[in-house]
Amino acid sequence: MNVSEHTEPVADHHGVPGPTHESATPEARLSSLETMMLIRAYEEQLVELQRGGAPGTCTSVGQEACAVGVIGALDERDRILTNHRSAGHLIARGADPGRMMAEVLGRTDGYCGGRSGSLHIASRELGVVLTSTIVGGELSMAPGMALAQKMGRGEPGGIVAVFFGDGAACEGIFHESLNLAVQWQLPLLFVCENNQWQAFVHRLETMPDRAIADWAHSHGLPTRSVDGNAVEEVYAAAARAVAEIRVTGSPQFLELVTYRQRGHFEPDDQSYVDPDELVAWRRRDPIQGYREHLLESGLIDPEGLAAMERRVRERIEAAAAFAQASAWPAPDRLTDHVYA
Amino acid sequence: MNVSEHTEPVADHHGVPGPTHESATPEARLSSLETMMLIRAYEEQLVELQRGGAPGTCTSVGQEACAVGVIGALDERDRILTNHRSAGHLIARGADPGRMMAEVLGRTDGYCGGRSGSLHIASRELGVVLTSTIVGGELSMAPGMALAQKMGRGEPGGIVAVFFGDGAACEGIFHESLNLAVQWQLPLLFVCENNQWQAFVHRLETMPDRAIADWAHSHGLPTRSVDGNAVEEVYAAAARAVAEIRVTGSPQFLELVTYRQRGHFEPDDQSYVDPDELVAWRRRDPIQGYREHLLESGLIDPEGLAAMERRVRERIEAAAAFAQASAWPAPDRLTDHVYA
Amino acid sequence: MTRMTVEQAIHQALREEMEHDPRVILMGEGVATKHRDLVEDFGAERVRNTPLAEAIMAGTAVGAAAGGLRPVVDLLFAPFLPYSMDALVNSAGKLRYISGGQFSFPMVAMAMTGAGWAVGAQHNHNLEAMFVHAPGLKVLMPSTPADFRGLLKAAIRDENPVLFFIDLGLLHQEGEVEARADELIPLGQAAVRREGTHVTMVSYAKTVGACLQAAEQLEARQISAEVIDLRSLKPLDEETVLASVRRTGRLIVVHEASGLCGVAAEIAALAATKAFDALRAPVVRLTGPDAPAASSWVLEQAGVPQAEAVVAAAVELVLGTSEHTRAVMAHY
Amino acid sequence: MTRMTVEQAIHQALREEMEHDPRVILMGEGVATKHRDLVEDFGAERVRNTPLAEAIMAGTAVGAAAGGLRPVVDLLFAPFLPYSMDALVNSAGKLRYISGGQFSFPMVAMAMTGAGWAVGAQHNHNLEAMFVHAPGLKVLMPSTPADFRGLLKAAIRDENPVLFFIDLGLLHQEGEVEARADELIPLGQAAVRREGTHVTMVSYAKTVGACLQAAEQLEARQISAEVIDLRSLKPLDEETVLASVRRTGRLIVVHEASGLCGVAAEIAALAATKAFDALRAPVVRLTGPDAPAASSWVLEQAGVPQAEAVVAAAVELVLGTSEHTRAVMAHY
Ligand SMILES: Cc1ncc(C[n+]2csc(CCOP(=O)(O)OP(=O)(O)O)c2C)c(N)n1
Ligand SMILES: Cc1ncc(C[n+]2csc(CCOP(=O)(O)OP(=O)(O)O)c2C)c(N)n1
Ligand SMILES: [Mg+2]
Ligand SMILES: [Mg+2]
Repeated sequence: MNVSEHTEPVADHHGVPGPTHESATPEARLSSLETMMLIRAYEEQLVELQRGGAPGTCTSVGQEACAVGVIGALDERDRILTNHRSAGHLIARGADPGRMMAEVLGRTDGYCGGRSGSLHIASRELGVVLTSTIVGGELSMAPGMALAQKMGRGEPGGIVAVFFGDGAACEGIFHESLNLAVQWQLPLLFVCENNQWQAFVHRLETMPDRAIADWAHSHGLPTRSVDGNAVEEVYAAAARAVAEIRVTGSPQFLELVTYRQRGHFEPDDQSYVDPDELVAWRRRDPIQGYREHLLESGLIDPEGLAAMERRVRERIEAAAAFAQASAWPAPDRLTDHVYA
Repeated sequence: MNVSEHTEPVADHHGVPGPTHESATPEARLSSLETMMLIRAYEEQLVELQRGGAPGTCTSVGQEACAVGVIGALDERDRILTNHRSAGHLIARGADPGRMMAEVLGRTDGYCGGRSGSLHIASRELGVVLTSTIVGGELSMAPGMALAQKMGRGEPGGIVAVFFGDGAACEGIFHESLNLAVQWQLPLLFVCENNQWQAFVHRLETMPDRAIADWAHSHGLPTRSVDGNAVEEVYAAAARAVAEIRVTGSPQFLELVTYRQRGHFEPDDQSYVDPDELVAWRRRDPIQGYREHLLESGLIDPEGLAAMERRVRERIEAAAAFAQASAWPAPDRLTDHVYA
Repeated sequence: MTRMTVEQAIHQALREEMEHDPRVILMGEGVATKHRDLVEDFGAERVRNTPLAEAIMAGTAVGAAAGGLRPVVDLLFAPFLPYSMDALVNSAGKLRYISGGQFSFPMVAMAMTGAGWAVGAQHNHNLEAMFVHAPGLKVLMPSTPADFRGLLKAAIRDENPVLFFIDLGLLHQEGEVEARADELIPLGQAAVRREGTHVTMVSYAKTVGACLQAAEQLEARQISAEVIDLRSLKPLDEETVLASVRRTGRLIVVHEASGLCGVAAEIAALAATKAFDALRAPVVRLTGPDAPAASSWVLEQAGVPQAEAVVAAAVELVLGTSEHTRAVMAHY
Repeated sequence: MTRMTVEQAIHQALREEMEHDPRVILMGEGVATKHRDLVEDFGAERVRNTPLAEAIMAGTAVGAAAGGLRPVVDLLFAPFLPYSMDALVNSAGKLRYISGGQFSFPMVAMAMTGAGWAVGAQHNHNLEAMFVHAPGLKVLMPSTPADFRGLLKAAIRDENPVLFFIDLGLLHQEGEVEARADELIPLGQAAVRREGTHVTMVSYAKTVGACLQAAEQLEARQISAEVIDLRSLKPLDEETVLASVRRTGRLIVVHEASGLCGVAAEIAALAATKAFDALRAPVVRLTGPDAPAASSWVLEQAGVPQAEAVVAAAVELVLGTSEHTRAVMAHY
């Protein structure tokens, strides 16, 4: 596992959560677990729906700690840019799974009225803005959004967080974006979810092993690599970066080392995946690990966990029902929203 | 002045040539001087012609040592890609100043029959291939050309050298090109002529001071920064890199720290240039410095120098006469060469 | 003759051309994962996964082509082509000309596009017209398995850079394919899919099917429609189009791409400039709307011209105006 | 009224709009060097030199626009736009639609192009039609100082992403400009530069001049030509074009960009689809060749439609065919 040598390394706990950030209250930790479970359940529901003929999606199964940890460190003032694998970011930010599912199914109650589908869901009201499924699209827009924040067009003190994958780091725009953010001193947190895969290609076919942190570091911005499967580690690193960005106004970089447990886009038989690697990472599942940790530490008991699971299941069932009941858009509204 | 810390630093001689590479014979050194003078005279002639109404050009005044040093380290098997500031590379490779000038003037005897003009002169017979004035264009094509070499489509043992500026290093394609060359282990020498300027913007407005070497180094390929105004230092570094690439088949990176003494594109009053910086670098003029060095070391005497100057002047005068006498292309040949 | 899908036809063309010419290489994000049999048979040197970076993928194809290889680069989806645009438009398309003919760029860039996957405008954008407009490139967009195979093979053997667009909606469509490895389809020849006398329908890719369906339905009304499948958008087979229009006097152009400065505009302009005297009625364009593709299945489908609209347009052209046809056509 | 060049008109528009709205910012490689007075008056925060990286320049404009600023990004030369294409086409053009109207992208991307500098195809490529074809964008290409000023101001105030093309050959052209700061020219309105009855000439940018010259020469032959300057290529003022064609019955479309799927194809298609009954003669397209721009002055000029060819086409259209006009037109 990669940990950064560029700034103080954050301890590497291989799936066991690292030191708890002081500000994480018991409630916050329980809520983190429940949110991760909600994300997982939401995406498993999408897989189910896809089997029944709904459009496919890119799930973030295995990466829930990244979303929950980073989003948890942001507040309402902040704006988020994300990519095709965004369900976790949206749900962690408080998005309604029903409206998300409606969007995936192409219905009017979806966040984008069915025009987006699963790959570019954005919600202005939640501050999840400018979602692009063009790999690197989010990186190209992030400095501009951060510039607008800096120039007083957003909430005072707000920063921008941009989520992207290890594949996006291969696109030249990654470097252009980092360089501009550094030159212009923009309040921007780069969050790379290094999930080892770039669609059907393992990242070690596309870049040197330590490339992401090395590349980021070469741009001269504070860079941390942490275990992306340990939600409290992610939270701690993100909270610290966010706090520093608020003070300095300058960009920072966070690499979250994690793993894409399911295929690239449903359905995907993962026949091209090394089964040993997959098994090893499944053993380090972020939800399973955190659940055990909270059980062990006595923050929750098996009954509480069962209740949590029930709540999650009910929310997702309600969401699916809502989405499937939602109306299809009218074909004659096809060209609405092209121009302002 | 930047010298690399990433590989053994090459001593920094501020315009005084560094240690002579063993293989540089007296003839080779005299020839280096004469070629630099020829490049200078050629470009000064273009400035003259421009004043008389000919199209403008990007001169490489101040950067002659880069061209002569690197090209001198290549041989016939190798292929060269370059950019808008390419006169030095072409002349060092043995291009005919008359045909070059004819091209700048848009005449039939130009290397490209007048279709290129000054900015994209290529000469397949000289191995100066794929010149692009799109900043970064040469970087985008270089790995492919090197792949063709590697796969046996060029001369056996041949490598590719690609010349580009510090500005090109800001384009994302710079990183994409380096990463691909590293991943595919391509026989490719990256040569960045860091002349401090990117058209009308000083490079320190666009990147951290040490960015070029740091960025290159982060891609994990051997990287050297040397004084680009010291022809023998450039030659030594290039010769070593070329030799290593021939053995390993893998890419290397050379940063040549130099200065664009004239404007970006003729005419240019350089009103935006810090006069102190300009004066400081003019004092480190590569030709002046090398001329003095060769005089001091007794390799040439003032008479020999005068004869050299005369030869250069005569060649350039003949070139200008040739170019101006060359015919304009016939308008009805406008669409020749669009398709093969 | 063998029956195969478009996807299989593409694969077979790649395999045969790699067999035929050792200079042919295949590269792209995931091509080695997808075409594992080609890696096995031709080696990892010739079938290369690339980093996820379309600009350098395309640029590398350009450089490799100039260096003596014959690369095929799979850029996956057409909306990713903008990242490759500089290499394709400024390098591949121009450097032969700029160099006075010193270099050639025998390469193929492939990309999928079109409705059928319900994933929205960043995977579905029919932007082939942009490349038709760019000098120095050739552009293909076939509709049948046989054409996919024959044209891809010809494209790989062509000395020029070729954009090869794959209509996603056709991938699993089956058809008869000539099995001979030397069976090529020359670039620049349209195919007359159906002969007719009253109206000429010009289309390419998925909407050729809509035209053929429409033509069949029109038969019942005694309207005889000729259906031309352009296949090659550049070079464009002006002669086949013009000859047909001169015979029928009526022209409907149909495609999924949006209309403004699209291929239908070019075909309509062709008729208006070079077959004007033969035209008996206004030219009709049925195209996708001037809007990004929507994800939602119903909206996605609503953006693609369907047989019904083609029928309505043809009826109006041949028999005159009606309220009904106006209503259907207002949609487009 | 004040006399000024196109270059001055652009500068004045930028200055006035920065004055008018503190959200307007200007960015690009060298803009702070070039517009030093704007840096002094509005501060370095609002006038920003960028790194040499067109993709992030354009992307930053897109992000800034969505974030509440009104950026103007100078991308220098049109052939550099391919590097910006993803941000412009996939983000600025589509994300409003994709998001169901949640965002808007009030931004302007400027670029120069066209013959006049003799530096070849990587600085001179009239690719405006590619952006006309792309959904969600607006595209302007004015021809007079007053229009440059008035349209640039309106573009900056528009809620949508606007591509603003500057014909390099016009930069130093002078003209009268209305000095009132609130004088805008609405997007989507063509200008009738000269009224006429026998033939409609539709053009934009540099070649409007060729049409006006031609119209003047034609007067001597008793041919009355109407000259329409599109100015706004998207939205396109169909009504003005169609109304004129319906009156004259004859249409010549002239531009420097190459023809295939260009704006002239669109205008010709418009006439053939919506003014067919009024057309009395074939539509004529006079465009640049389907070739990259050559550097050599003589070839560069030969690639631009000139008044002589317009005259020849008009004479042929109005008076019938002649050997001479055929010879002149064969060129294009
Ligand atoms: C420019 C572009 N190229 C290719 C794709 C197809 N694609 C979608 S996601 C993906 C993999 C991206 O990898 P990464 O950035 O690591 O994100 P991950 O999917 O692993 O979350 C690819 C190749 C795309 N959407 N955009
Ligand atoms: C993609 C692109 N952007 C901008 C330009 C305009 N331009 C030509 S040269 C140049 C400066 C390039 O700087 P650098 O790479 O350092 O090379 P130098 O000119 O200093 O040799 C610029 C901005 C261009 N030709 N291509
Ligand atoms: Mg990944
Ligand atoms: Mg430079």
